[in-house]
Amino acid sequence: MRIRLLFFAFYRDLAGVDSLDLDLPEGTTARQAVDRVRAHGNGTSRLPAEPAVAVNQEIAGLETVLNEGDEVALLPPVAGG
Amino acid sequence: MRIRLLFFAFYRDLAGVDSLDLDLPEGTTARQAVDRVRAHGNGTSRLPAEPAVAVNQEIAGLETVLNEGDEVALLPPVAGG
Amino acid sequence: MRANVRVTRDAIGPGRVLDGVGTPDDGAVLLFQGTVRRHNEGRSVTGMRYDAYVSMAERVLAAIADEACQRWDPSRLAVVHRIGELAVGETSVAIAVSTPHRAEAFDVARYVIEEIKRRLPVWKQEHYTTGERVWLDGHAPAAAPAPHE
Amino acid sequence: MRANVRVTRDAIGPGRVLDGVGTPDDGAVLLFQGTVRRHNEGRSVTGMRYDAYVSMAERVLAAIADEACQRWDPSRLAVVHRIGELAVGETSVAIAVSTPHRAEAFDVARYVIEEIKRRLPVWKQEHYTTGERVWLDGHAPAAAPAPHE
Repeated sequence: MRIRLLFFAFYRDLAGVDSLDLDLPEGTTARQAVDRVRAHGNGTSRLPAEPAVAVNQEIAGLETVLNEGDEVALLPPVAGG
Repeated sequence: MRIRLLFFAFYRDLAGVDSLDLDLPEGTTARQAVDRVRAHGNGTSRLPAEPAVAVNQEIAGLETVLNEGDEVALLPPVAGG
Repeated sequence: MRANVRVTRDAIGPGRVLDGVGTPDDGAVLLFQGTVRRHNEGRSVTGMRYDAYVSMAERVLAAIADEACQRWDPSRLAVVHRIGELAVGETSVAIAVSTPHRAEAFDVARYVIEEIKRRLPVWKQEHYTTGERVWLDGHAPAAAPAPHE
Repeated sequence: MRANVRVTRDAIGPGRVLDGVGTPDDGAVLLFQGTVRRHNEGRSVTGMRYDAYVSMAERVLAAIADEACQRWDPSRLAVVHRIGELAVGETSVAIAVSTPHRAEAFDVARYVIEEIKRRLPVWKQEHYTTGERVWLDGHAPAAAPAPHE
């Protein structure tokens, strides 16, 4: 299934890209998607192993099981305002 | 000595004037000035016996001894803002 | 003088009040405006008359602003109170403050409006759709700031 | 819809935000603006870049505004957060609210700014006079409102 990962701020600087599209097996969790992208090489290996994530614009746990077309955002500590 | 009394809002409506100049003996207190004006007749008799007063723009007790040229304001309950 | 206070017969607009605050050291700007409401205690209001003991009101406003500056050290503080005849929706009082951090902006504005209501020698008379005019109840004017919580 | 929220790349001016609030039933109007400071933690700042996960930020802003409406029932609430490159003194966030009584205006504005800081997926990078650029530390993004005090 197709999953889109999004990177912001400091994580984008590490990843070197805004987003990555991954093809992952059914049943993959958010944690497994993060592990996969950290193994992807280059700067992504410096992403934290347990970042905050949002699945489809909602804060979600790392054990969340992903579905086809999900948007998984890795969120650095926020600093709005 | 010459003392000026000022009336505001509801008290002005009762007094029918903005201010009254009184000639009072040395040593007169704010309370005595209020008594004097209440005895003045007409609406002023309906002024409260113990209003809040300011002497020269500062909140003052009714026992404050007045001096020549003082401005004594009778202050209804305030409602700014 | 970082605090600026004024009693005026002119309409109060937010732009001019805000122009008096904000420095490059500030991370927060707060504007509070009190406005004339269409209803009060179930009655229909057509307008409000504000009377003041102007010379004393300016002294009390300056004292309140000074207390706020002593306590929270804002960069800028502007307070304007209007008097005269106001229509529904018009601004009777405006408080603008700028501070390095946000908590102080909220504290200053709240302090100033609460002390204005306790201490400012200002009185208001509501005008109703019936034609009746009533001086509103208020507080015995306080001489000094409320004790710190 | 009494609450209006927006994430924008355009400069935020107080006039437009205030135009969105205030009804004849309101006795209080409050505007809070967050602004870019010239100094932070002893360093000289030349500007700030705000990044956001825009689609999520708009949802979170709407949720925060809705929570404030449920809790304090303001007549109108407008929240705008800016993103992109900001100069010192520019407004990064503006919150305008109008309420029948003043306490609720303060409570709503304070709630919205605190929740924005806890939950909005926005990040800021300070630019210093040295040319250096640093992403500021923040909070682990919270999923839900802070418990009521």
